[in-house]
Amino acid sequence: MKKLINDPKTVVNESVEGFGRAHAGHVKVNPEPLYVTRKEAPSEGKVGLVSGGGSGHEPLHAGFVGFGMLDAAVPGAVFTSPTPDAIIPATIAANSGAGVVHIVKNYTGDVLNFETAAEMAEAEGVNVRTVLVNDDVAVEDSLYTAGRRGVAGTVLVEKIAGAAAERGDDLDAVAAIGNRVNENVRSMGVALSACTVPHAGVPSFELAEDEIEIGIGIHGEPGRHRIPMENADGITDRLLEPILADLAPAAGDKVLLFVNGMGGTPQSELYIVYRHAVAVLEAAGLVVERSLVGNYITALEMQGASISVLRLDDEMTELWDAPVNTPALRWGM
Amino acid sequence: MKKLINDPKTVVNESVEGFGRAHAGHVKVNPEPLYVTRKEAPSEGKVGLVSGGGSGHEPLHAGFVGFGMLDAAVPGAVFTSPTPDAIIPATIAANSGAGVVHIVKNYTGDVLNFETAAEMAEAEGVNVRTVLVNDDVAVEDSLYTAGRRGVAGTVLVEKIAGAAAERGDDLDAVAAIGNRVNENVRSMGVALSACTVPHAGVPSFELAEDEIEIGIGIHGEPGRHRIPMENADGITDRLLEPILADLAPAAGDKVLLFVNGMGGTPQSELYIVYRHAVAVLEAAGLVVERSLVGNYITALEMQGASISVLRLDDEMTELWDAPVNTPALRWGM
Amino acid sequence: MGQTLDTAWAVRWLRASAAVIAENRVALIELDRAIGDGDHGENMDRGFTAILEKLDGEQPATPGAAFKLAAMTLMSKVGGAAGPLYGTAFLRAGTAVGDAAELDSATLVAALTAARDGVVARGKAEVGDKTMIDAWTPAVDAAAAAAASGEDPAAVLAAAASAAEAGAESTDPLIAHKGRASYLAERAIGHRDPGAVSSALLLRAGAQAAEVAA
Amino acid sequence: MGQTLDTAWAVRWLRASAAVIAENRVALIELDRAIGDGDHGENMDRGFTAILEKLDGEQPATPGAAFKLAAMTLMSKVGGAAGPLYGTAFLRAGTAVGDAAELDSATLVAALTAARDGVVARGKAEVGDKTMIDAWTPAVDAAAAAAASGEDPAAVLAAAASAAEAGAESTDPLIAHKGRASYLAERAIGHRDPGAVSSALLLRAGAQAAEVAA
Ligand SMILES: Nc1ncnc2c1ncn2[C@@H]1O[C@H](COP(=O)(O)OP(=O)(O)O)[C@@H](O)[C@H]1O
Ligand SMILES: Nc1ncnc2c1ncn2[C@@H]1O[C@H](COP(=O)(O)OP(=O)(O)O)[C@@H](O)[C@H]1O
Ligand SMILES: [Mg+2]
Ligand SMILES: [Mg+2]
Ligand SMILES: [Mg+2]
Ligand SMILES: [Mg+2]
Repeated sequence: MKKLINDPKTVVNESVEGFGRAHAGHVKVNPEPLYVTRKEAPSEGKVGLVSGGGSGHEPLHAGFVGFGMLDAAVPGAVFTSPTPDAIIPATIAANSGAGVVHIVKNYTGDVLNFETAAEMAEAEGVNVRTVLVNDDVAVEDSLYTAGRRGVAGTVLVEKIAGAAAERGDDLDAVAAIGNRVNENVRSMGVALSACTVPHAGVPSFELAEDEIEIGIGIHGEPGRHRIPMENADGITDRLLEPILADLAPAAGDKVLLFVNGMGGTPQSELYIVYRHAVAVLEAAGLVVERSLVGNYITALEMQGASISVLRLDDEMTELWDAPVNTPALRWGM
Repeated sequence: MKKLINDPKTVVNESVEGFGRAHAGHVKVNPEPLYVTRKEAPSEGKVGLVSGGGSGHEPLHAGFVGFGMLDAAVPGAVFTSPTPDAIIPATIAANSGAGVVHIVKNYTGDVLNFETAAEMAEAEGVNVRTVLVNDDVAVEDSLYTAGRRGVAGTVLVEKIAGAAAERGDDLDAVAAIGNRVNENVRSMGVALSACTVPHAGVPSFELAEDEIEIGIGIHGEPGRHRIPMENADGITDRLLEPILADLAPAAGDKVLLFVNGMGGTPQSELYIVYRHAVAVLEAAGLVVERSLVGNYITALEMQGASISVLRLDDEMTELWDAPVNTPALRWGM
Repeated sequence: MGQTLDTAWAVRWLRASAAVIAENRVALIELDRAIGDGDHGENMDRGFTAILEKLDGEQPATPGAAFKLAAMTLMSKVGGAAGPLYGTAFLRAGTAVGDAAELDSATLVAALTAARDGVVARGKAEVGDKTMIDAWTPAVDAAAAAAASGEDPAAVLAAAASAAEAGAESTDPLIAHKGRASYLAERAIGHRDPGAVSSALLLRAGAQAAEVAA
Repeated sequence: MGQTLDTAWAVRWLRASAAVIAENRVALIELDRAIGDGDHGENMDRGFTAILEKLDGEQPATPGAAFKLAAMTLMSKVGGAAGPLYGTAFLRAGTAVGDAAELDSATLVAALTAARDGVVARGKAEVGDKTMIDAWTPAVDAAAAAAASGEDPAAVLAAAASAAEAGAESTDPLIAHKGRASYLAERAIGHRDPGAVSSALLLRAGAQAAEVAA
C-alpha cells in the first residue's frame, strides 16, 4: 500500500483539516467531534441539509457543503458511517429553526447512526426528516438483502434538494423533492481494480488482469458478477441495461446523465463512457438534457466508474440549474 | 493494462467527442484535425488564447476552454504534442483580429510543433506571441538539458493570462502577464506509481512497493531520484524544498498554493499534502492568499501529486479571482 | 452455587474484551474484507480502546453502570453497523440489570436477552441472516438453559460463549440477508460473519473474566 | 559506377521504411519508455502508415516530390519531437535535390547533409547529446567519404546506414542533453536513444531499396 498519508489513524482528520484550510471561504471544520458546516451556519430561515457517511468518497460529502447544497457534512472513519455524537451537533448547527433534512445513503450503519442522531436531535427540539437514498440497481432482490445501496444518486439528491431549501421550500417540501429525485434515479458501477482501506493495508479484493467486477458499491465491496474484461462500450451497455430496465423510462423522457469516476480512473476514460452512454440513451428515445462527468463520489483510488440516469421533470431541471457554490460543484455564482 | 477504452488508437478522439457532448454549452469540437474551441469563437476584439499538448493530462487543456481562460485547445495523441496542421486552424479560429497567444509547455515536441504552427499562422496574417511555461524545478542544470519542463504552473498561466485577455488587454500585455506568472511559479512532483500509455500497454516505469519517484514530470517519465517511501509530510517537505530554494520568496510574500493530483490519487490525500504545505509556507513567513487543490493536470492514472507555489502580486490575484467559466474551472458566473 | 458477578467482574470483562478485540483486530478486518468493507476489526478496536481510556478515568459503581459506559463509548466511537448495534446491546443490558451491585444467573440471562432483543430491534435480523444474531440467539438460549439447570453465572456465561462460537461457525454456509454481505448473494457462502465472530469473542471474554472470580 | 537513384527508388524507400518502422514499433516504444515517454514507435508508425496511404493515392513525379510528400505527412501526423525533426529533414532533402529525376552520389550526399542540417537547425543538438544527430552526423560523414572515393549511390547509402547504426549504438553510454531523456541525467546511461535507432532503420531501408535497383 502506497498512499500520501502520515498514519492510517489520522487520515480523515488531517485530510478534513487541509480541506478546511483550502476552502476557508466556504466552510468551517469542527475537529472534535468531526463535522463540517458552511462558514456561516445556520442560514436564517432556511431548512438545513445534513449528510454524512464513511470517508473515502471525496468530494462527497464535505465537498458539497455550501450555498445551494449542504449546510453540514459528517465524515466518518474511512468507509465507516459516523457516530451520533458527531451527527447531532452537525444537525443542530444546520438548524435555523426551519428544521433539518438528513440525506442518508442506505447502509445499515448509516441508517442506524443517523436514526439515533435524529431521535436525539428531535429530543433537543430540532425537526428532522430523513431522505434515504437507494439508487443502486446492482442490488437485486432487495427484499432479501439490506436493500439497495445509496451510491452516486446521492450527489443529485443533495444538489436538487439543496436548491429547493435555498429557494425557501419548507421542511416537508425539501424532503419530498429529495425523495422524488431518489425515486427517479438509478445507478450501477464497475470496478477495474479494488481499493485499499488505509487501516487494512491490502486491497479490498483481488481482480486478475483480465477481470472486472460489475455491480460494485462505493466501499470496495466485491460486486455481484465478475466477468472478463470488456471494452468501454460493452461495459457501458452492461451498466445501462439494468438501469433502464428498472427505471423504465418512456420515449421522449428527459434525463440527466451522470458518469462518475471511482477515484483512480482518468477523466478521459469517463468521457469515453459518457460518449457511448449518450448514444445508448438517445437510441432508447431519451433526451439527455443535463450531464455531469467527473469524480464526485469515489471509493478511494479504485479504478472504475458508475453511470446514473435521473428522469427529470421541469422542477428538477430548474433546481439542478440553480446556482451552487461549494468546493466541488459550482456554477451560477 | 485495464482501461475503460475501446481501442488505443481511438482513445483521444472518442474521449474528446464525449467531452464535447457533455460540455456542448461551453465548447465545440472540430474532429479532423482535432481541436476544441469555445462554442462561440472567436470573441470579438479579444486576444485569443490557444494551448495544447499531448493528451493524458485531462482536464488540461480542453477542460480550460471557456470564458476567462482559453479560446482553443489542441489535444495531441497521448503524451505526444499535436501537429501544426491542427494548431494552425485552432489558432485561426481563436483569432478575432487582436492576435493569439500560444501557451506552450517546454518540451522539445511542443516547442517545435507550436513554432512551426506559429510561423504558418503568421503567414496567414495572425499575430502570434508565445508564452513558454517551464516551472518544473525537478530539472536541475537546465543549461545541460532541454530546459525545465512545463508542468502544473501551466494551469495558473492559462487562468491568469485568460483573465487578462478577457478584460481587454492587448496581445503584448497578455503575453507579458503570462510570462510574469511563469517567472513566479515553481513546481515539483512525486509519483507513487507509474501510468500506462494505452498504445504501450505496460507501465511507463516500475516502482517497488516501498519506492517513490521524486521529480517526475507529467508523462510517466522516470524522475530524478528514486527513494524509499516516506509519509505525506516528509514527501511534502521534499517537494517544497527545491521550490522555495529556487523561488526564493521573501518573508511576507503572498503566494498561491496549488496541490495537483496526477490522476490516480484520491482527493483526500491531496488535502493531507495541502495541510502540511500550508504549514511549511507559513513557517517560512509566507502568506497563503489563494489555493487550488485537485486533479487539474494529470498523467493518466498515475498516483502522485505535484506542488506549485506562485508568488502573487495584486494584479495576478485580481486576475485569479476574475470570473471563469470552463468545464474544469469555474467561479464567479 | 450462589456465586454472583460484581462490578469488578464487569470491568475485568470490558478490559479483557479490549484485549481480545485488539488481538483479533486483523482477523476481523480480514473476515470483513471478504464479505464486507474491511473495517469491522478497526471499528471494534477503536471502540474498545476508547472504553479502556474511559475506565482509566472513571470507576463505574455497578455492573449496569459499566455496561452503560461501554454502550455510550461504543455508540460514539465505533460507527458503522456494529457501533449502534453493540451500543444498543450494552445499553439494554445495563437497563436490564438496573443498579444491582451483583448479578446472579437469572439477572445475567435477563441482561443477555435484553441485549439480543436490542440488536434485533435495531437491525431486524433473524437467525440465519448471517449476522451477529446467529451468535447471540443461540448464546441467549444456552444461557437460559444453563441458568434453568442451576448453573452459576460463570458457567452460564461459558455456555453462552460456546453457543456463540458454534453460532458464528454456523454462518459459514449462509447467504446474508442483512448488512453489507447481503449484496454479495451466493458469493458470501463459505465466509464467516465478522460480527458473529466478534460477539463470540466478547462473550468468551466475559466467561473468562467470571472464571477468574470463581 | 554511374548508377543513379530514381523516383521508383524513393517510393520503394518510403514503403520499406514504413515496413521496418512497423516491425520495430514495439522495440522503439520500449526504448522510449526507458528514457522518454514511450511513444516514439507509435508516433513513427502513425506517420509512415499515413505515408503509405498517401502513396496509394498519388504518384510523386520526382525523388524530391517523394521526399516532400513524406515531409508533409510526417509533419502533420507524427507530432512530438520526432515529427517536426523528421519532417524538416525530408523537407530540406527535398529542397536539396530540387526536381532532379535521378540522384547521383553527390546529390545524395547533399540531400543527406541538408537533412541533417535541418534537424540541427530545429533541434540545436550536437553529436554526443544522445539524439538522432548521433546517427545522422556520422552517416553524413560516411556518405561524403564514400562519394568522394567514387562509390555509387547504393554504396553511399550503405555506408551511411552502417555509420548510423554505429552512431545509434554509441548513444548507449551517454547522458542526454536534449529531448526528454535529458531530464534523467545519469539515469539515461546504458539506454540507446530511440530517435537514433529509428534514423538508422530509415537509412538502412534506403540502402536496401537501392540494392534492389543495383
Ligand atoms: N441488520 C443487522 N442486524 C444485526 N447485525 C448486523 C446487521 N447488519 C450488520 N450486522 C453485523 O455487523 C457486522 C459488520 O459490522 P461493521 O463492519 O463494523 O459495520 P459496517 O458493515 O457498517 O462496515 C456484520 O458482520 C454483522 O454481524
Ligand atoms: N533537440 C533535439 N534534436 C535532435 N533530436 C531530438 C531532439 N529532441 C529529441 N530528439 C529525438 O527525438 C526522439 C524522441 O522522439 P519522440 O519520442 O517521437 O518524441 P517525444 O520526445 O516528444 O515523445 C529522441 O529519441 C531523440 O532522438
Ligand atoms: Mg463500514
Ligand atoms: Mg511524446
Ligand atoms: Mg464493515
Ligand atoms: Mg517519446
